[in-house]
Amino acid sequence: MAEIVAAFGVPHAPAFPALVAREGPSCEVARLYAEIAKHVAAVAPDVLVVFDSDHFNTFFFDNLPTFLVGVTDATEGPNDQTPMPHYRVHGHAPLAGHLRGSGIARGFDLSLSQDFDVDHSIMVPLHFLTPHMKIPIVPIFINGLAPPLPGARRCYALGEMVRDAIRDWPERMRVAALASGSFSLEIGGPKIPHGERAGTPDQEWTRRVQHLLQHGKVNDLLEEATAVRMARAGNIGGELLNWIAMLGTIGERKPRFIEPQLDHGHSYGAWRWD
Amino acid sequence: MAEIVAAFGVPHAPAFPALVAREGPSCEVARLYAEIAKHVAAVAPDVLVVFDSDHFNTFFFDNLPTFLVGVTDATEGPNDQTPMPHYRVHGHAPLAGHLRGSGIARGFDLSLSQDFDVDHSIMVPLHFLTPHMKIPIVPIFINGLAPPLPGARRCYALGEMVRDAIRDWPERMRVAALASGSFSLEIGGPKIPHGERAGTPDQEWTRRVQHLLQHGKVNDLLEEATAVRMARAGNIGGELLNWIAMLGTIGERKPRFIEPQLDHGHSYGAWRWD
Amino acid sequence: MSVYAVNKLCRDALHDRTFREALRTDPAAAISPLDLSEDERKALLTGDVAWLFEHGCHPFLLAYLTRWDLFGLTVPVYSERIRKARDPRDEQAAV
Amino acid sequence: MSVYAVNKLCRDALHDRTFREALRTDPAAAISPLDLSEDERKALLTGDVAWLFEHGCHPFLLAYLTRWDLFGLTVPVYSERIRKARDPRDEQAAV
Ligand SMILES: [Fe+3]
Ligand SMILES: [Fe+3]
Repeated sequence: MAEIVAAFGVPHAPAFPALVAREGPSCEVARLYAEIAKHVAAVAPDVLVVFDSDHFNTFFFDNLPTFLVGVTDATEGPNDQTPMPHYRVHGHAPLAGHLRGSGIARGFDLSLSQDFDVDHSIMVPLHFLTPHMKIPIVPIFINGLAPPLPGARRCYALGEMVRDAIRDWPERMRVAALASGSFSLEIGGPKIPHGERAGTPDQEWTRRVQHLLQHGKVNDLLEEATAVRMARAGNIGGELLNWIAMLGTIGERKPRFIEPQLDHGHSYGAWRWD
Repeated sequence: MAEIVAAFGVPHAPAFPALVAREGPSCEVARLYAEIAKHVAAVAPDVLVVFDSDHFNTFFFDNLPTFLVGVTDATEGPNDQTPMPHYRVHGHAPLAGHLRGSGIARGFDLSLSQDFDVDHSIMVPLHFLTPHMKIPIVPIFINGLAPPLPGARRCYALGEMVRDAIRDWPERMRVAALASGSFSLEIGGPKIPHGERAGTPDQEWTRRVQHLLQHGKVNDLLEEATAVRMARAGNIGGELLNWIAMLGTIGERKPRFIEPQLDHGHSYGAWRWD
Repeated sequence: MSVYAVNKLCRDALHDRTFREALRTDPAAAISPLDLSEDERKALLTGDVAWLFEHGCHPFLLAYLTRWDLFGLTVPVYSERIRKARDPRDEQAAV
Repeated sequence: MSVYAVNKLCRDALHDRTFREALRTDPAAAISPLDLSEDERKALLTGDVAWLFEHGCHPFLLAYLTRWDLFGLTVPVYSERIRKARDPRDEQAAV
């Protein structure tokens, strides 16, 4: 009887909190995040399922999950020295356990964590969208950084599974999905600009993803978001998989709002049908 | 061009090394392990793919994989104070990485570890089967202890994927699969015998699994090995999943040798077709 | 997740000799820093493994406690208590 | 896996302040206990991030080294060197 009532997608650059603190509410990042926050507030979900890629802060190569569900009553962060406030946020352990169990029953090989903190990729979005930290989260981690990455269709199917499992939840509950990540971003790799440590090497891909999202062309996105294509968009380009999993929870809908920052390699989107 | 040339299944009770050291080569455990060791020696595999369930020693609830491939040049153990020699054993990182990549491409959500030690469940079998520790291993961990467990058909499919991926390996290589685990075993749960801390509550299931293995009735095994049935056989009964994944690598063959220890809840088996 | 904390206590008893000694010499003090509910704390200190099992702690890990008779849990005591626990598997089987 | 050791070194530089200071004050001594090949050790000490990248180290983690100019890796130096690395993605794209 629970249901997905909305979905959101945002970037999570660790510089954003300090940037907005410095430049104020009129800067572009502040404006775009405020737009998405307005939609989150309007929908007022009971729980946020967050699709996210950790950056080797929570999980490392000694035990690196492809997919992992965080089943906990509380987590905190950022754990990676991002210059921003430190927050504690509730998890929804019963729903998280239900999603993991449903996934395993349907052939998803989901890792489990009952004890973890999170990095900027969850805390930056929450800082802007739910700074009161009153909405419990169910974090679902997708390996978007360390190839081989899971395929786009597999991530979409993960989202579909989450949608179905939420429908099976016995209580009334309004759930929103949140995707955290970039479409084109290279950090520390050969595609960075001269004199920089990071860049967005593939504005064409950002534009294409934005276009496909805007028009609800999910199948085209799944077709085009191959491992090779995402890798060409930057070594962090696999964070698109979080958006793709989020789309799996809502299907071929068009967003009510979506706006890119093309030269930053990402978009801000809100899907609502209320 | 690589191929699976044989498969083996054994139990791994932590008491076995000390038992055999005490009672000598004529005791039942020594005799049965020697029988399997003879088959391993006859086949002389280049690599052993080991399907195993860790016992919360290598992985814990802070990051508990459903399926994990160990991609390393070397590991060691036991890491759980089992009274037995401590060994270092080579891993075959390139093959392990290939198996993991193949699995991810085929929709298996495999965790990765590049740095881990192992508990008695790998070291007890190797102690008896390859005490020289000259054969590199590729450990594939399956959650057999902490419900919800992966399904029997999913584990079988994992084994089939491993078989297919080994066929795709570019070099000639003779690979054997090794399953480690019990069919009926309860440790510390309500089904233990009076005055004991462990027992084998389901001799009927052990007999049934032994029968199905002996006659190559893999499909019946997959049908009957439900989560409920395995749990009734004891809270460690999920270790059967390692045998089922091993069967996935060889299909519906009959073993050349298989003998149960019914009152211990397990069997010793060797599948060869040379 | 305080079930997590109990499971971890059991695991740490195996892997961390210093913690194990602390559990042996002064159990209440040893578990006082842990993130446990009052019920869990009481169940541990009275060796109520049936209650802990029924509330989700893993029996494989609980059984470690008998290796060093922690919380008064000798093997016979542990066995007697856990055998009386409500077992969800019996309920599943009855469905 | 000594690629693992290099990746871990980068991660530890972020998370472990003491280790980071050691890397800053005496890099050769700080990495001497690590399980590295001679080539890796040399590449690290000379800041040869192109070589490390080409041998499998993760660039996201290597880029941490510029935060504290470890191994002489200022951002301009890092950028110049990594941009000359052989990039497997270009080869994939060409196939
Ligand atoms: Fe990111
Ligand atoms: Fe076992």
